[in-house]
Amino acid sequence: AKADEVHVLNWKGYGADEPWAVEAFEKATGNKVVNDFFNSEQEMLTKIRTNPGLYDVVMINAAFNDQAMDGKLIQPIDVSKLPNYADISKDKAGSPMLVHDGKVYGVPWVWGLTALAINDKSFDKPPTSIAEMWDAAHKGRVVIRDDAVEAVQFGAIATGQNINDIKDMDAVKAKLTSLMPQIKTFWSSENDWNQMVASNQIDIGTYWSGSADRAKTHFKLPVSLVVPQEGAVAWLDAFSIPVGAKNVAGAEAFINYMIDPKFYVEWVTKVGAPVSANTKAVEALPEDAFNRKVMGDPEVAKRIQFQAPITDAQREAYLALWQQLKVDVK
Amino acid sequence: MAGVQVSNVSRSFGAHKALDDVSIDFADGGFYALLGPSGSGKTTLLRQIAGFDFPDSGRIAIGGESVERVPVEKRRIGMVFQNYALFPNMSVADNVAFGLSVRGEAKAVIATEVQRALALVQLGKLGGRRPHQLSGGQRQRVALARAIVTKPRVLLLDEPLGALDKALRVDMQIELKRIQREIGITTIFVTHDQEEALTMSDRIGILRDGRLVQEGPPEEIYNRPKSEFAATFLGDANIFRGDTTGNGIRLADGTAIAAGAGATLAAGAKASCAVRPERIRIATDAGAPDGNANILKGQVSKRIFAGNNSTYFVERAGQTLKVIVQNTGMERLAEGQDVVLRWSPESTVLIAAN
Amino acid sequence: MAGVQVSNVSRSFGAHKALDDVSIDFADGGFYALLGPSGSGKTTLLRQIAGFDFPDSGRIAIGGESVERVPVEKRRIGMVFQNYALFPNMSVADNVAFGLSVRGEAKAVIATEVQRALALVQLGKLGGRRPHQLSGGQRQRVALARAIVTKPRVLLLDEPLGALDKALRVDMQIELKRIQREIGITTIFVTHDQEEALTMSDRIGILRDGRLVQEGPPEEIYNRPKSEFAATFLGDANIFRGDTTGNGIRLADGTAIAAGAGATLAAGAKASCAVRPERIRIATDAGAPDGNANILKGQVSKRIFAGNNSTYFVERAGQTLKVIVQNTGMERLAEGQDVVLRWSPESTVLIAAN
Amino acid sequence: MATTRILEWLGRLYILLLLAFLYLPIIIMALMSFNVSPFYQLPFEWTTEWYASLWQNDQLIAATWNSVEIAVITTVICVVLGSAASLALYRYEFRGKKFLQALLFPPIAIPWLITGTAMLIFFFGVGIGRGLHAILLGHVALALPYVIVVVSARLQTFAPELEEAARSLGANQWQVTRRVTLPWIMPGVIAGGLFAFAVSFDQFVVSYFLATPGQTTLPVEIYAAIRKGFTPEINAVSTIIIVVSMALMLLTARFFKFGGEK
Amino acid sequence: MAAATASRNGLRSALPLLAPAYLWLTVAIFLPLSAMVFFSFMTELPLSGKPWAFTLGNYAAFFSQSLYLTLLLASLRLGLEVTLWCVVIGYPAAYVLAKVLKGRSREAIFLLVILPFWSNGLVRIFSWAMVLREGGILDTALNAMLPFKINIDLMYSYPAVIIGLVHSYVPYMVLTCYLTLQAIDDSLIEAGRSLGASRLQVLKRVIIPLSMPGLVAGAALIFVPVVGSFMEPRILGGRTGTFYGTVIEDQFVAVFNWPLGAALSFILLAVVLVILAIASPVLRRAA
Ligand SMILES: Nc1ncnc2c1ncn2[C@@H]1O[C@H](COP(=O)(O)OP(=O)(O)OP(=O)(O)O)[C@@H](O)[C@H]1O
Ligand SMILES: Nc1ncnc2c1ncn2[C@@H]1O[C@H](COP(=O)(O)OP(=O)(O)OP(=O)(O)O)[C@@H](O)[C@H]1O
Ligand SMILES: NCCCCNCCCN
Ligand SMILES: [Mg+2]
Ligand SMILES: [Mg+2]
Repeated sequence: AKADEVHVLNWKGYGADEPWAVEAFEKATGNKVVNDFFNSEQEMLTKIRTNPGLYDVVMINAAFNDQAMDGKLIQPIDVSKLPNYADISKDKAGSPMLVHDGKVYGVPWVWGLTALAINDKSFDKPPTSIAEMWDAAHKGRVVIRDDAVEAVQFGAIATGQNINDIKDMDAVKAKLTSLMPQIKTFWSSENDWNQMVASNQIDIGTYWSGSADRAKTHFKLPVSLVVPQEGAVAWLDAFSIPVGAKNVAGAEAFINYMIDPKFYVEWVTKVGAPVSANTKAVEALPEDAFNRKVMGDPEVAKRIQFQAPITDAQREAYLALWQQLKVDVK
Repeated sequence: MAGVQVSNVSRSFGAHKALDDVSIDFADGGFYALLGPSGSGKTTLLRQIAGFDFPDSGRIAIGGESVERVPVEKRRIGMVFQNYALFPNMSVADNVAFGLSVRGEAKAVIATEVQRALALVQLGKLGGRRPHQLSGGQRQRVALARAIVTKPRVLLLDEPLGALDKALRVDMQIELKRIQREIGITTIFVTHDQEEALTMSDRIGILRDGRLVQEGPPEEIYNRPKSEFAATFLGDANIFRGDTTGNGIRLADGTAIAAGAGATLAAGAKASCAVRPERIRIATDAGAPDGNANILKGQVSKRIFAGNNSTYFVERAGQTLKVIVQNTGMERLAEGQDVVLRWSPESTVLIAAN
Repeated sequence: MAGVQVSNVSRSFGAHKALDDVSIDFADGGFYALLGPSGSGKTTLLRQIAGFDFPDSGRIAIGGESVERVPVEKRRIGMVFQNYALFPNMSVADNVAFGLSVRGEAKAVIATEVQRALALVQLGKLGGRRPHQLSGGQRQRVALARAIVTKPRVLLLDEPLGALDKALRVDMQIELKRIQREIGITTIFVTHDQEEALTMSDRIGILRDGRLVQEGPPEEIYNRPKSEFAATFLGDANIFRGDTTGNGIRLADGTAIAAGAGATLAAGAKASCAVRPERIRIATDAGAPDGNANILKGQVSKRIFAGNNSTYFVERAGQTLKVIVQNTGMERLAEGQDVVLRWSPESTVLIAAN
Repeated sequence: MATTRILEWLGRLYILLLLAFLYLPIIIMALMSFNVSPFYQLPFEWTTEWYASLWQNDQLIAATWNSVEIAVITTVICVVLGSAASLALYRYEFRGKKFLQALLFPPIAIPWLITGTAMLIFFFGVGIGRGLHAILLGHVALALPYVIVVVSARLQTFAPELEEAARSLGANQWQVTRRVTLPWIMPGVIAGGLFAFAVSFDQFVVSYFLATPGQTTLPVEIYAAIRKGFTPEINAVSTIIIVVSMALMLLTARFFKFGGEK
Repeated sequence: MAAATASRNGLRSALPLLAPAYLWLTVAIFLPLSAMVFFSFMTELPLSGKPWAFTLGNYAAFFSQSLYLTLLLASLRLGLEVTLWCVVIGYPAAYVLAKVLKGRSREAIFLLVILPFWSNGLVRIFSWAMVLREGGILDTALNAMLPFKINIDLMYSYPAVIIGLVHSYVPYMVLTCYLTLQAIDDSLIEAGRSLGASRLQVLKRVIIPLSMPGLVAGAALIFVPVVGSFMEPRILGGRTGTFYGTVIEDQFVAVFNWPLGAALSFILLAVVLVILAIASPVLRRAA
């Protein structure tokens, strides 16, 4: 990466690559943004491992920050260079997932849910229970993301367990096994989801809160997010700077820009987004905005469970389970 | 068994008339040779009879029945292709067995028949080889065996012996004739080898530019050619050109040539006389007078030895005449020697100018 | 110009000896015919001389110099390949021009020379065509023109006239001889056509299984074959086998055959006599007694008409003899007729048994 | 005769059906590049916006040019190296020739997934690294055997006497090659070149493992788009490519007969 | 026949012509494959920074979990089915092109058939969704033609994977078969029929055996990549889209377990080579 280029690794269509945002940032700082994308957290880690020195900024789900740090893939961030860092809500900024030995390895950006989203055309009134996914009426019109960790944690919620301390894996497996015949396909990108809704091929499925917002706001699709009574998985997305980054100053500027309220408000209103970790940014939203009204609702807050880091052994066990489930479909 | 009637058949490729109103009656069980320069339509004619290609007009009948709607495989023909067309994926024996096997003959019958056919063409031991392991001559014999083993009604042979050396060729000629006679197959045979055509066939047809020029038994065609082309294409001939008289022609220098055979023509018309070189007697003196004989004087310019005979080239009035003399062991004439040529009017064929 | 000396050349393919200790001296400016059955090594020998392939042992010299280390393109040969080997991507004229052009001749020179060579082979108008637009005979003539236009020292011809019909073939033979004489090219010529070999060449060599069987001028080879193979491979021969007497052999049935030529052999040894069919006189009666002549009685079983002559097959003591009679227009003998055969001892060649 | 006609007619019909099958998704692809909805939503609403935004999409355009460049270079290198190797295998006899010929098959016969991952491991390990140079290295290796096989097949139909004839006429090895052999094997060389181009240009698997961000090819970009978020700009660029290929192919068809003349 | 246009041991002359191509193949194919074999016996990648050792564990993993074998068999079946469909669809097309159609249109149609080759495979696969899904082209077209209502939703199913793969690979089959079919001399067909064989018998006994090299080459060119395919199943297969190839891809791209990925790849390679070796006598017999 050249000195005046900022190489960013993130999900596609997830804020950092919005053309208007990139343009504004470039104009303001003189840095050129080069985007690259991943398709799963696992792929993200592989990309940093196999491209040392290439990226300046990488968006890492806080639950994976540990793993990246253990692999010596990311470096501590000098938060004094980020004026907006002060406005990050304290509980998020101080999350033990992101701060190690007093050093900040990740700057909280947004948080959201892996909950359910529905095709409005298929429901007279929105369902309230996760059990809707198992309803025979939706057979062949249900989707779930092709990701072992997310799938298993979803199974944990469906069986009333703690997603970060699953005691009864057999129950999860049984629950997911019985879901498989309902499934149309495993989605892997927002685009998949949106395309299937657009052509009215699905009724319901797991979805990310920000993505559902984008589907509605930006793409005008009949999509609504449902936070089921059984709860939902929550995650905190944060920015980190990889070891060997060539443009640390640019990276800092970019991260600061990403947590700026001005960017956030524009992002939410134009495109749709999850909830910002910057309290000022959230406050800048209208009173009745989804990200304030619903996501800020204490009732909802009680129901959601934030993802915590998982061990290698857990990850392997989840992957094995998930692969087995997919193979057993045949 | 069945004869083949070709009636008024024409076939064009683009503007080129490959066959032009050809009619030939191939008699049942006959052996028929087709001759003609390269490109004269011989292969094209065989292909019409076989059913690979169809006439633009005209009619072909086999065994008295029109075959217009009969597909190739129902015509019961056997064919030897100019390029052999052996199946490269099959052994020699399987090639020969093919026709019997598609017909559903019993394995044992096929084996016996194939072995017999291979023995016939002197390839009894090569049944296991692949075509590409054979010499050109061997391939040709496999093609022959393959065509005859099914005992077809009609055998179409497109230069089937061209790649064989003399000895083998003669052997094959004898076998071919024997089989053909035994089973009585109607055989149509294309060849460039004149001796082969003359010695083997019952009748000969000469094609030129898609038209049938002359047709008849070998000796008749050889002895009574109807055109200069026929006279010189099949065998060799000395051609004299002049104006017809009552019984022959008169050359430009006034010499009269008496003819004993051929066309009857009005006196004064342009005409030619053809004389075969072997019909002319060459001598150093005039010999006993003979009122009838044509006599010309000339000078030997060259003698060419050709094994069983020699050809003398004799110069006369700006024309080179050829005379064939059998090499019986007599003393030969020297180059430069003055000679007298003499032949009978019966050896002279009168041909209308073309 | 240069002669070619082949000395003790051998060449094997695997276990198969394609050439076995062959020595031939091709005289400077001579015209040499190579004969032999298919697979006897003719093409292999030409390839050694051209330098496409190399002898396992022995030596080849052109113009007195060993060519072991001389690559093909420096040997100054011209070759006509059995399958023509015309460059398909070039026009006829460009094919002929190729040799001159790689040598870097001027454009104008090339154009003139090419036109002259094409005229020679009667293809003056076809210079612009592609090889695939030509008939087989035309292609062969292009190959010939291409080989001679560079005026090579040695001309190697592998059946160069095989695809031509008789008339064209004779024309080409004459042209070829003329050019060869004019420029004095040493020419080595492979052919299956016996008449062609006999009429065109100064000397003939006969190969069999990679060995040189006999070698000499055409008439000598024809008239004095040294083996039954040579006698029957080149031309036709009646072979009698028996024990040698002072001046001939005695057959198993006691008949004596007097020979006037050939090997001198110890009395009592096994030997053969060869008699050419055209040397035998056939008659219905014994005729005037002749103390010298060999006389046999027999019966005509068949007559085959072959254009300028006919062959009579005569049965005698279990043997079929062939007699060639020129078709001079005399009356013919009927099948079944008793006949007397008579030929001179000079027409009889004594051959050691092999 | 009638049967022949009927068969010919049926044959045409069959080819027509096959073409319909082959072109159905391509036509959809082209149509969707003019449809407003990015989700292939109907009813169809005409737009050229995707072409316009393609024009702005530097990354996609860069990847497209990378693909074209790599495919062209791959083709040139493969044609040169492959033709030379084919000639050597055709002309000369030596020990081990069979083995060398057999070695051509693994690259064709081994799934690209395996070759690609193996290249990734090896290039990474020895420091060749990844990026366009690695992609080129890989593409040439993948396409080379195709070229050698196709050119060799063409050489099988070449009569060795032609080279001999040329040499007997005084041409040296280079003159023989340039004036006689190359013209003859040209259809094979062109066919091999087309193969090489296709193998490289549509090569997704190997490129996928060897590409780095910023140094990618069109198929890799497209895969990323399909997996991570699709826009009809992809349809637009694909449509442009197929139209250009079609034009190039028809042009090629004018100059030679694929599979050789008969 | 190999022409000896030069002296008999040709290695010295051949070397300069051969060396560049084979060096290239060595660097880009043979060494990487060897490296992969090597990696497949390691516990960790050396470059991961973690300590590594030799192990058979990666191969053991294949045999200890039925999952991998199941997927391998599924992939082989997929390869076989796709290859068969390509033969069934492609061979007749090649035959018609080579032997039935005459004249100038032939070359053009042939080019049209293989043209999709030069368009992007991924996009074509992606476009199939439009055809195959419920309410897609196929569904709409069939419902428009049929008097009763049917539901055609092939998307995200095994048949969708087959259709997409056949569509991608059938031009290979047409190409290789066309090249061999076109080389069959028409006179062989005529010879067969003159010997009393019907069109069908000639096809079975002469044409198919003679075009076997093309068929086998086409089959290999299709079977091999399909067995390792991961992109098409992912896009078109939906929940049934898990195959051996997708698992290998995961090891390399997502899970970052290259040694296991290498071992799995190498097992696939071994299986494919065994299958090709079994098929090669067929090829040789037909050649
Ligand atoms: N399919 C075709 N298309 C165009 N012209 C053709 C075709 N088949 C034959 N011809 C032409 O028709 C004429 C007759 O060809 P044919 O093959 O019958 O000759 P032939 O007498 O067998 O000659 P040869 O002795 O050389 O075999 C030739 O001029 C040839 O060029
Ligand atoms: N490259 C080769 N490999 C193996 N055997 C060969 C090779 N070239 C020639 N032979 C064999 O050597 C022998 C002589 O072959 P050659 O081609 O010289 O015969 P020929 O006398 O020219 O025959 P023809 O009259 O059929 O042309 C044959 O038995 C042939 O099979
Ligand atoms: N295409 C944008 C997707 C953003 C998803 N973020 C969710 C993180 C879940 N771990
Ligand atoms: Mg012909
Ligand atoms: Mg030869």
